[in-house]
Amino acid sequence: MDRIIPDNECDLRVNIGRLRLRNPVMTASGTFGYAREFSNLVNLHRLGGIVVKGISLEARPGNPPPRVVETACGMLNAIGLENVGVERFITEKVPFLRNLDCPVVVNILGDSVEEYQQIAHRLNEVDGISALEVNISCPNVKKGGVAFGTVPEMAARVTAAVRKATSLPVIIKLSPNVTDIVQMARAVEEAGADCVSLVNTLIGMAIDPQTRRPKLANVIGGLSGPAIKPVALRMVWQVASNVSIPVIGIGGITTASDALEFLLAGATAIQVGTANFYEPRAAEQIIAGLKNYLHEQKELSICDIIGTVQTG
Amino acid sequence: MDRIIPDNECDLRVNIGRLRLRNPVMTASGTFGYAREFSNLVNLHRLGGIVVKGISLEARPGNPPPRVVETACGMLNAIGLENVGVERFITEKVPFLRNLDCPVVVNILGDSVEEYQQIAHRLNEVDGISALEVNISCPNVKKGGVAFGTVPEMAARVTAAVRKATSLPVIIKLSPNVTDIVQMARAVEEAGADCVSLVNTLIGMAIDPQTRRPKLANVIGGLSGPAIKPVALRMVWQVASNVSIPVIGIGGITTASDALEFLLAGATAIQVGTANFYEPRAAEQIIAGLKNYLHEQKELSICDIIGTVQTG
Amino acid sequence: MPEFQEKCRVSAIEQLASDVFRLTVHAPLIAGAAHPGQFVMVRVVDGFDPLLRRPFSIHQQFAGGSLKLLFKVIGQGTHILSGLAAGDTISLLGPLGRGFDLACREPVCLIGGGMGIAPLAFLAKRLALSGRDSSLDFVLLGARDGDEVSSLADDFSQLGYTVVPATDDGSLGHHGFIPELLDDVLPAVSRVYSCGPYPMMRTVVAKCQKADVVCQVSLETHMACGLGACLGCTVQGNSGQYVHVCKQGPVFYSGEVAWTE
Amino acid sequence: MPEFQEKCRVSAIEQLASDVFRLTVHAPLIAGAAHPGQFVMVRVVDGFDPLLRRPFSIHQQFAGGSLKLLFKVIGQGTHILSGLAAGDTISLLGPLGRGFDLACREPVCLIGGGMGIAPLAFLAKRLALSGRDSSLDFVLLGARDGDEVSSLADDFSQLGYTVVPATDDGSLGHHGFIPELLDDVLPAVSRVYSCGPYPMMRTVVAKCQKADVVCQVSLETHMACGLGACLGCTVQGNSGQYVHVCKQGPVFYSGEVAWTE
Ligand SMILES: Cc1cc2nc3c(=O)[nH]c(=O)nc-3n(C[C@H](O)[C@H](O)[C@H](O)COP(=O)(O)OP(=O)(O)OC[C@H]3O[C@@H](n4cnc5c(N)ncnc54)[C@H](O)[C@@H]3O)c2cc1C
Ligand SMILES: Cc1cc2nc3c(=O)[nH]c(=O)nc-3n(C[C@H](O)[C@H](O)[C@H](O)COP(=O)(O)OP(=O)(O)OC[C@H]3O[C@@H](n4cnc5c(N)ncnc54)[C@H](O)[C@@H]3O)c2cc1C
Ligand SMILES: Cc1cc2nc3c(=O)[nH]c(=O)nc-3n(C[C@H](O)[C@H](O)[C@H](O)COP(=O)(O)O)c2cc1C
Ligand SMILES: Cc1cc2nc3c(=O)[nH]c(=O)nc-3n(C[C@H](O)[C@H](O)[C@H](O)COP(=O)(O)O)c2cc1C
Ligand code: FES
Ligand code: FES
Repeated sequence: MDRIIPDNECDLRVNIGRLRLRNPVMTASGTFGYAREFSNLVNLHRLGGIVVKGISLEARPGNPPPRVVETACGMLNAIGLENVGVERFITEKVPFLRNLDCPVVVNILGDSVEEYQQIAHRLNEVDGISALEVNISCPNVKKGGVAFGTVPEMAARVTAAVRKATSLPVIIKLSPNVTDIVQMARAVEEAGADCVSLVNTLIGMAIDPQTRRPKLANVIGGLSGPAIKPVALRMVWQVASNVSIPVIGIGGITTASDALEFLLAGATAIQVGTANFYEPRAAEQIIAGLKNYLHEQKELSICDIIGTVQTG
Repeated sequence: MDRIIPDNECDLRVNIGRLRLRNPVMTASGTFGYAREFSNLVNLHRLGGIVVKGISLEARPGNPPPRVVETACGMLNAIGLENVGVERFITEKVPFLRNLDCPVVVNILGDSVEEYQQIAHRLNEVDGISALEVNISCPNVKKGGVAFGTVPEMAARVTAAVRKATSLPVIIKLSPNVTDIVQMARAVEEAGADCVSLVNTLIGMAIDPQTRRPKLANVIGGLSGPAIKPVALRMVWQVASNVSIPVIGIGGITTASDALEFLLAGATAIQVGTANFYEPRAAEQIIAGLKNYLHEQKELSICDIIGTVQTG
Repeated sequence: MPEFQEKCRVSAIEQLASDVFRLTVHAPLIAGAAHPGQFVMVRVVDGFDPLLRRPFSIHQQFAGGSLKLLFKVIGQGTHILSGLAAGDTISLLGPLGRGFDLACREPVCLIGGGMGIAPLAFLAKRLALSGRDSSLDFVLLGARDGDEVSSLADDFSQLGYTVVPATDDGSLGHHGFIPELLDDVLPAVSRVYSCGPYPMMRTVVAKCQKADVVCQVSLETHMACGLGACLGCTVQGNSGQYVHVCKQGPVFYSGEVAWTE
Repeated sequence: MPEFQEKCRVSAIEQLASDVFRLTVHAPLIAGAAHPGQFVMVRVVDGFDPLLRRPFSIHQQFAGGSLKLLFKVIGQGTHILSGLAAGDTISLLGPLGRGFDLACREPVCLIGGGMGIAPLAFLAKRLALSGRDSSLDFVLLGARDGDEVSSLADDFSQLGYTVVPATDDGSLGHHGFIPELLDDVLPAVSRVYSCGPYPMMRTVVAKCQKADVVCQVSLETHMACGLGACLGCTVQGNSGQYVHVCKQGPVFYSGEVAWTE
């Protein structure tokens, strides 16, 4: 896995619309902080892209602890979208990010369509940002807390609003907690999304029988990690087979083999999430592993394997 | 865990409507065969209940192999509902089942509302069956293959038809592959279900990068095992908090602690599924563990802990 | 047929080649009931990764209650097994499935390829103990190289069998594949027992059919339960229907299953 | 501040009590950069169950590049760690977080309860090496029983500290809880370093506040990353905001965090 192949031997470059990546391996929002947290452990300049922790218009304190709990081959989190708010993000985090030789994608979130639009607008003027990823798994406060990402019309509305507010490529990040993921993807494609990324976390819960209390203070939380990979891969395959825009695959990816499953299923790029916690070098190892795979399979470019799973 | 406490010290009995169980620990459909398969390894008479492999009107050959693949803390299956059909079930399997000192629940499935109704009707006359569990995760052939369990109206129609065709208690088994599990549960409650059981498997996929083919011949399959427990538990909690009929919890249950999470979340009984494969004594160990828990917690009856999770 | 779940103590582990190991465990209940060709399901960890038990043929069985498993490191499960040490305990389920039919008094030929050799050792011992003249029986063993097969070949020789090894690299015995040796042997035997890679067995079966020699084969498929409950272990039967390897097999008469490309 | 990921060879594992172990690993990069009070994140298996790394204080650090971890078996992760043997390898991430502030020339008191003793050994050694008169410094160690604490207490005594153990069962030293000893000690010290169960530390903090003695505490919370990335490790700060234990801690001045019932 770790054998280094010279970069010129094989071509890992992919394009997400106008966004050019040197390789398809990105890090997922909320699992890589604002990148600086990993700068001692990971060569950030080798990554295909970095998606930073979700940013809202105003700073948010997040949920009370406990916020994380381990589950079988996964974890639940209920961070509650803690973040410094867009203004402090711009002054405190962007200067470091701007100097990276790696595309930076800003993950945004909001309580209302207007909030999404405002934050997209504010970030549009900021130098050093390559794209926006829109987290639509958030509750729509005006609609009684139903998540934007579970109702096609609401997802489309957010997409159109962000699309209008920015000239950056817009990636809509889909929630897996839906009956029909293809319907959601089509809705945001029609509303102007340049790309969809999926999946966000599955909603889950854990209880401590000794205390008879939920293990998370927030009661429910988002399930991530290897446990969800089969569900994520199925959804990526379904979406990639049914939309024309590029798809970014997310969910339990730890190894090059995992990443290849998503690429073969039709993802143009992938994001490494929870794996950053237990294996901080996962993204770098995946990049090396993809090169080895191309080499072994005698393929010249990663683009030649995207979507080539033989389901017939 | 294995210390035996005399049965009279604590009371594990629960009622699922008219169905009386000596303890809340059942085995899940498709993971316990027709019970005989485990008779060498498990004392069947100690179980709370046995749900047999799903039965259809006509025998079904099932899907081509490979049908099972391991995933992180879980497995995917695409058995394709292979079964001997209701007539051979009655002649070949029921005689053994009838002699068990343990309620036997028959899991039924169909391609159309009429098929569900016919099989329910046929089983109604058969001695030795305590209840029907209706698998609505099957595709509705008349509606282009959309699963009955993903559309409230379709689920309600199946429920009402089965309800009409049998005098046995009717348990509707819900699919987790939906946006709003409470809506599904309410729909079948209103249509006359005596109980809901959940969850069935999550739809997933796995690909072999070496062959570039799906690992299952059927491409997609059902994810089960500890990996799905947090999602199943969340859904059971949501449903139990929102319907009046009893709920049976299913999904990744392996230990007494797992079972307790579901009981605390509001399940009146639980089913052990995939765990039967890697730990055939799981159900028996859970029964022993529940007794120990009542003992430690100084509770007299398991009913006193059902639904008592403190979420406030 | 009795089946048991036993927590077994590992009494020894030997490394036969770089990736081939032989594990000895104390499993008196399973050993006491085992028949050649049957298998066990092994739980390799206490946790859930990997989740499922792994199927392994019973390689050897001893009156004292010990069993040996012979295995090659393939993935996570076998890697973990290879790291076991004497004193560790693992959970076994068995004996499972339908084994070889031993009711044959005429000379036989045992054909094993790679880890398919595993069940043949137990079979060879039982056959030899049934009072036959083992020197009339053949054992053809195929392997990558001599390292992998030499000590296994000795086990058969000691029982009096005529052993012919074949290796891919020619480092021991015949340089090439097992089926190439079969034409010479088939006229001298009236039954073949075979276990190994699918292509090898397909050729063996074709040759046996042509020579009108009864052939029993042991098949491998992915298994979740090993007990006939999950219905995951199907292969295509001879007349369109599916058969379940864990219950109707793993040993089949060659005519019971379909042989495809 | 430098952080490293190292594959480390286990050089020894000692069992100090029925469920308390001390692990020695060779981790030259982490050991070279470590400061008392910092911690490491340990990956306990190669697979995914358990998935997350486990946080452990750096218990001892040696110039040769070794580290010791002291731990109690709580659940799956620590159970697996307790089964490690010399020669095994594990992955460590560290040194992480903010450690103790050593800039105090006056007499100090180290207070450890249970496994909270772990980071104090490293702290005690660094303090002692800074040329102070350690006999003026106190070490109060609380434990279930003498078994758990006696060999640990010796480590501190050898450095010249005045060590006072307290045990729940009275089998060694004071019969009762640590804070009961504190009233006598506080007048003689100008700083307290504390690590242990939350209720113990809350009492220690209250007593220090009353006596106007500066107090640093090391906190525990569930952590997914240990790197400041997941935001999972929050505790309530002193003025309504949340603080992150892995980055702003694990060592805090007592006034930086809120102390609740
Ligand atoms: C009846 C039977 C008897 C067997 N006897 C032996 C034996 O004596 N010696 C030996 O070395 N091997 C034997 N095998 C094959 C052995 O089961 C696999 O090599 C082993 O399961 C691989 O596990 P793994 O975790 O190392 O590999 P992985 O590839 O990581 O396993 C992933 C999953 O695939 C399954 N799997 C992978 N390869 C096979 C295979 N060839 N057959 C069935 N399932 C597989 C595993 O059980 C697991 O569920 C036998 C298989 C069967 C069905
Ligand atoms: C900064 C820091 C330093 C620590 N230093 C030590 C030490 O030196 N010696 C020692 O014995 N213990 C120490 N702990 C506690 C130690 O991390 C836990 O005992 C250990 O993680 C339990 O893991 P487990 O798998 O055995 O238990 P499980 O209960 O099975 O673990 C389940 C999950 O909960 C987490 N968890 C459980 N208990 C704790 C806890 N008390 N603190 C944080 N996470 C927990 C685990 O990390 C895991 O994610 C420290 C904790 C922190 C935060
Ligand atoms: C601790 C944590 C925090 C997360 N925060 C965010 C977030 O702020 N915005 C977002 O869109 N996704 C967030 N996610 C979801 C991840 O980006 C990713 O979609 C999900 O974890 C599935 O991928 P994985 O299984 O590889 O972790 C978070 C996930 C975790 C575990
Ligand atoms: C191999 C296999 C076969 C199954 N067959 C059926 C079935 O016939 N009918 C049904 O309703 N559920 C079936 N299920 C679903 C289980 O009953 C259960 O709902 C699911 O596996 C989740 O529980 P678990 O995680 O404990 O396995 C099957 C599951 C498995 C693994
Ligand atoms: S392996 Fe489960 S039925 Fe054969
Ligand atoms: S443990 Fe992840 S931020 Fe502290």
